[in-house]
Amino acid sequence: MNHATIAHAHEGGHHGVPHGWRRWLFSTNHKDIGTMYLVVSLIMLFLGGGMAMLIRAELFMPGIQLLQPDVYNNLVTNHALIMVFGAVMPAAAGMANWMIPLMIGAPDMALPRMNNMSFWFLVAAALMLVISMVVPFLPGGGTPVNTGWTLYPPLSVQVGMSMDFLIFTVHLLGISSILASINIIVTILNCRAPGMGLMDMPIFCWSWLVTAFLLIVILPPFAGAVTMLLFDRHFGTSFFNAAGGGDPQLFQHLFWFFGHPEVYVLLLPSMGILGHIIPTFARKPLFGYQSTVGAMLAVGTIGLAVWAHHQYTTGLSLAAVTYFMIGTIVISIPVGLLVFNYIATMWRGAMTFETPMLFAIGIILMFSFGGLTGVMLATIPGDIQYHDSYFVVAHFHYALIPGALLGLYAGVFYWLPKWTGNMYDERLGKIFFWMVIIGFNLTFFPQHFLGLAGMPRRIIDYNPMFTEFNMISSIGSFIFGAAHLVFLYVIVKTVRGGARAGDQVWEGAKGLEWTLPSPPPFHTFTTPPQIKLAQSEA
Amino acid sequence: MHGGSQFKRLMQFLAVALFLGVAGHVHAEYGINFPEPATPSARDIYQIHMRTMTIATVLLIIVFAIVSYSLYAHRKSRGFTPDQNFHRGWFGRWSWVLVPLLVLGVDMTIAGSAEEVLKRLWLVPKDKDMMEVKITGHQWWWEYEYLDQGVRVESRYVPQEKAGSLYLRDVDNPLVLPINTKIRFLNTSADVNHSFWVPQLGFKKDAIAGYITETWAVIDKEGTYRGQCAQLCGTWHARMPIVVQAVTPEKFTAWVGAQKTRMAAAEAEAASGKVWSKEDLLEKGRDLYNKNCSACHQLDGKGLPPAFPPLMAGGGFPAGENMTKPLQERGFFKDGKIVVGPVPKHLDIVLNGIAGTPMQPWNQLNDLEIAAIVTYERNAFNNNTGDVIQPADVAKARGATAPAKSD
Amino acid sequence: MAMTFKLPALILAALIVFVLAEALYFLSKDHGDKDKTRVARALSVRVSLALILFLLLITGAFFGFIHPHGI
Amino acid sequence: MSQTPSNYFLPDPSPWPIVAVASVFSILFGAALAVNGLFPGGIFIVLGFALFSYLLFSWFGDVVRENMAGLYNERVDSSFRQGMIWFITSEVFFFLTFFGALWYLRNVSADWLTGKGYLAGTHEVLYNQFFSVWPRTGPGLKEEFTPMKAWGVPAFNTIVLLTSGATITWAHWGLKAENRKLLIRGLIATIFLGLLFVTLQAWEYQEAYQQLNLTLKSGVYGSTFYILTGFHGMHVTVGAIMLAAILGRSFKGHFTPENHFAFEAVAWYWHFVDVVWLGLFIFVYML
Repeated sequence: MNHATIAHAHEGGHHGVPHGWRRWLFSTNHKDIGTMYLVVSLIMLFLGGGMAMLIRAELFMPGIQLLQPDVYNNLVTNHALIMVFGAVMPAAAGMANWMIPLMIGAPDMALPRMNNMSFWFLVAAALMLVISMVVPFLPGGGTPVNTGWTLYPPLSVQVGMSMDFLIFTVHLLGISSILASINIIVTILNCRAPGMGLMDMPIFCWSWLVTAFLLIVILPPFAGAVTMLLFDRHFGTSFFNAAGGGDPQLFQHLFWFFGHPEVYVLLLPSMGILGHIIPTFARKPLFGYQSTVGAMLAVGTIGLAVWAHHQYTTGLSLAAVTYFMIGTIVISIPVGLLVFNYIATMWRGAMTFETPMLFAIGIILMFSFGGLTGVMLATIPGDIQYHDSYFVVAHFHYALIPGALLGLYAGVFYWLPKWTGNMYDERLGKIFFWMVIIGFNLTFFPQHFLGLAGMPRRIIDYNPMFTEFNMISSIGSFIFGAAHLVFLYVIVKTVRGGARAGDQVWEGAKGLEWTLPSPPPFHTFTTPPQIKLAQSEA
Repeated sequence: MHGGSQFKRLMQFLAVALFLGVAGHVHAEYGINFPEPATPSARDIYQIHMRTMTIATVLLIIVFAIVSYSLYAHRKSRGFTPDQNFHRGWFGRWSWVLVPLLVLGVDMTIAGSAEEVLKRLWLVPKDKDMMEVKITGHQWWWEYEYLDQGVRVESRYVPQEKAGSLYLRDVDNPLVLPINTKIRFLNTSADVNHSFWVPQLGFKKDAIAGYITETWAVIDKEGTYRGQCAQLCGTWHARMPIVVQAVTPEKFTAWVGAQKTRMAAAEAEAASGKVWSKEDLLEKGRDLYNKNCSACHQLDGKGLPPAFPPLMAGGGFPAGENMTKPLQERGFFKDGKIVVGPVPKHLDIVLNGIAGTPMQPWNQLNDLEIAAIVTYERNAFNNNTGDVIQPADVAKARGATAPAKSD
Repeated sequence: MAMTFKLPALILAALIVFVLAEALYFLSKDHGDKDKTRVARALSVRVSLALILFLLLITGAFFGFIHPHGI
Repeated sequence: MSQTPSNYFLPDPSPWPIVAVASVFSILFGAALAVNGLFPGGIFIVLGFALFSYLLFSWFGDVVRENMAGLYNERVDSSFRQGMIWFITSEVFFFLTFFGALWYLRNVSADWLTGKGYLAGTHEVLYNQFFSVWPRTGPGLKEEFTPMKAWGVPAFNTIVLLTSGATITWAHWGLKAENRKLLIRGLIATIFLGLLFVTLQAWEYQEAYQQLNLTLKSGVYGSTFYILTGFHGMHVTVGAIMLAAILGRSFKGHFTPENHFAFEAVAWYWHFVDVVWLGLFIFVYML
């Protein structure tokens, strides 16, 4: 797609680089904002990961050893929220900020001040979330949010005032993500270098275009739902209260109208990253560029219409569940096509196995597994058994850790030399990779068996018959957790120094971003590069 | 639990698991697949589960095989030169049609096989002679009402000391059901959402506050089937086990008879007009309070603010106005603290609950039980009012305030 | 509600939304070009249509085709 | 207008975004305290709004200055315009959420409560005395209320908003025809009608609470009525404030037939709010 030649690339800028704290707080530079996003998401990753470690430590043995039940439930809730909104989405947004302008030859994001605002809204949301976690420990603070990230009423109506802080956290996150999405869409549609059509765009930009559109559509219903929840809690309305003619299921519909596409919001950017890594290390172009774009669009659109497969057991009619079952299973078509295209890109390439490529291969294999258990879950008779059991926990971690998180790790290793100008330590990168793969599979594979044997999810205490698998799972999770110390070390080490990286960091990499120095200057492409597509591609 | 022995078991288990291989057959002791089904629907589900799992495994093996071959063969270190025109060949041009068609075929196979079973599971037969059981989820116990037999059972978890290895899998009163009988289950909840799940029976339905969700089953094997609440329902979600005891219809009839005798005796005792001593009421009241009320208001009466107020006079209750105002109106809340209000209001709260708060009506308890609970609450936790409430007082209060019972 | 009344009302409502969306599209395309008045024109159309719809509703209620609640 | 620059305009570091975040955070933090009856909540809310208004002046002031200095080229202009489209898309889905909730409560859950549809058992077992036609509360509420009549204030309000749509269109044509007098008169009339609408709405709420016993606590009818009209009223208020800002700029002669994105954006927004009201009038008041 991108045999682009650059006729005219002019570096340097009209203003100098700002210094001191103002550079970061008041930033209007996509690279600085991207860096801030990435740093915040790394902090959140450790916070959410620490919670996961506590959860697994508690579940290591039957009985209640470490945590109060409500604190445990709160950790379950916040682990999900922090990982989804604090770690994965900001990391993806950070990479979008860094890479999209470089990839499409734009001088910056289309609306730089708004870009800064969406970042700081994220920080404000994180602060609000921390407040909601701390409040229950203060005198008169009430119960912690013990509802799980789904925040289902009536349970969420019972919760203490920390729920109100969480509701406003959702509002702040909503504002942040919507503004960021607007910015990304406008940048992609309006700021491409002359000569770059939509179908010449790098696949990462396409994945974010679909993602951003999804976010704009799904976040308002979520914000609306929690607003109604706030009214039910404090102003006596009856949206989710049968006594007043409302229905708790309404919240579930609104939540999952957001919650299901959100899964694709997490997945797509990482899939976009793979669309760069695999061609680079296979040294041949992406197989089926058009169908990959089509698949992403299809995932986005179909994904908007299948939300209620999370509610098979709540009392939907036969017609409704049949529709949602078929719709959900149909999603496997574009997702399958996506995975197929990536495998076909590797096929007959000349592969080398640097850390990003190792991650890409691991992702394809493990994500396929998570996708296939997804088809099992979509088939309703089976789902009646799997629903709300550990099988579901295993499934979505198999979908989201490879599909979203590991894709971002791959992106970090792929682009870190470009961002910092230094090569990372390949040996440490590989150690990290293998620790992640072993830890991850050890953690979540046994959970399938737990679910099938009848262990419900979100319980703090369990019967001794579930002990063995839980122990294995906990040990795996500790390995998985420890791996991240290596990750942190690699990143810090790379930022501080290392072998110099050239413009073209990877032998097989294609695209505008690799024509720039590593690290790129503060302002890039202030005069847009002229793109001429190689004749054979047209 | 002793860490050492647990670890030993784990090591033994790891050895066994390695030996068997992970994707092996159902292994009773370690449970890596569904437990043995006990109803036709659970068997149908089991079959569909095995079929989709087989398809998934085959697909996964194919993907692994292709990727593995590629990883081996198409490496730069083996000197393989990339095929730059691979994506332009006929395969590259048509794969976007071929792959989706292939996946669609697999999808339709899976969905098609599920369709018929789905219909059977979803459409509850409308037979007139079906047995009906109403299941109500409470925080954190189950209530079973046999609508045709007029029997009511409360089912609570058994603490670890008594339950032993069945901890969190055992209850005080199981749900007794006859085999070979079509049973309709009417699920609902008194407070937050719960979900009734016994894997071997092959159904799971959320119990939604204020709504009835229906399911049905025919159990065809005698036995004891265990499950748990599957929908996060707050603090003690983990402590809502379910035990279903499937017995022959004859045994079931006998069991119903015994339950009726028990209930009638309790009813007669409550209605006998007997005047109870304070000590007796307090003793009964403590048991009943611990069983019915302590989940929310706690054993020591300190409550769990802001959802559940303390019952202890002088206890602080930091909560929103929606919680404190109804209490204030009834005389139980003053200057930010809980006070012991008037007896009639106390009875009113227990009998009718407080709309808009988690406090539910407890009018399913009989007069004696309520009298005992209220007496206990007014004297325990250093409340020491000295009040004694007799069943007759409760009967009067019930007549005065209770709305016409709808069922 | 009589179908003869409902259908035009629905068509009108759909038209209004369409014209409004069209105005938004023109808004992003025309860049406030002096000679291009497509935005203002579309918005004028939308006001007129809304007026017609409202009149339709009033007549509908007057002749008893629709029965607003609470009367 | 000065000559169009060839480079895409990149603003210098700006303090306003983070101030905006701080002010919104303050408002929401205060709100979380206030709904729980904690005293400092109100202070945070007031502080937040004060900071927010200050910030609006400063930020938009910067934007206006940059615009008047001719720093924006066509592409920057496009970015603003496209950004607005996507913002409006999110607004549309916000309104659709509340309309969707209304639809669901009136049809799906209403069926179940009254014995139709898949969860008909709900009616048989729990509420066999509950029958209902919209507008209604639910099976557990006993208080009666009178629903809002469509042909009183609401119909008049519809006329008010429709007229305001016409006046903003006059202003629009006035701008295009370089008729500043018409522009300013049209804007003033629109703002006046907008304020009239909000005032009438407030009066209607008061009526509902005092005369009709129609409150937030009146079951699903009250809930959906207030959330939809309230959310819309909020938008009208914001729209009127933006119109006022535009009026101020018109007095200063900022707008030319070529350069008036701010005007067109606000005008379009006003039309959007008006169309939403038509939907409200039909689905909330009439049907």
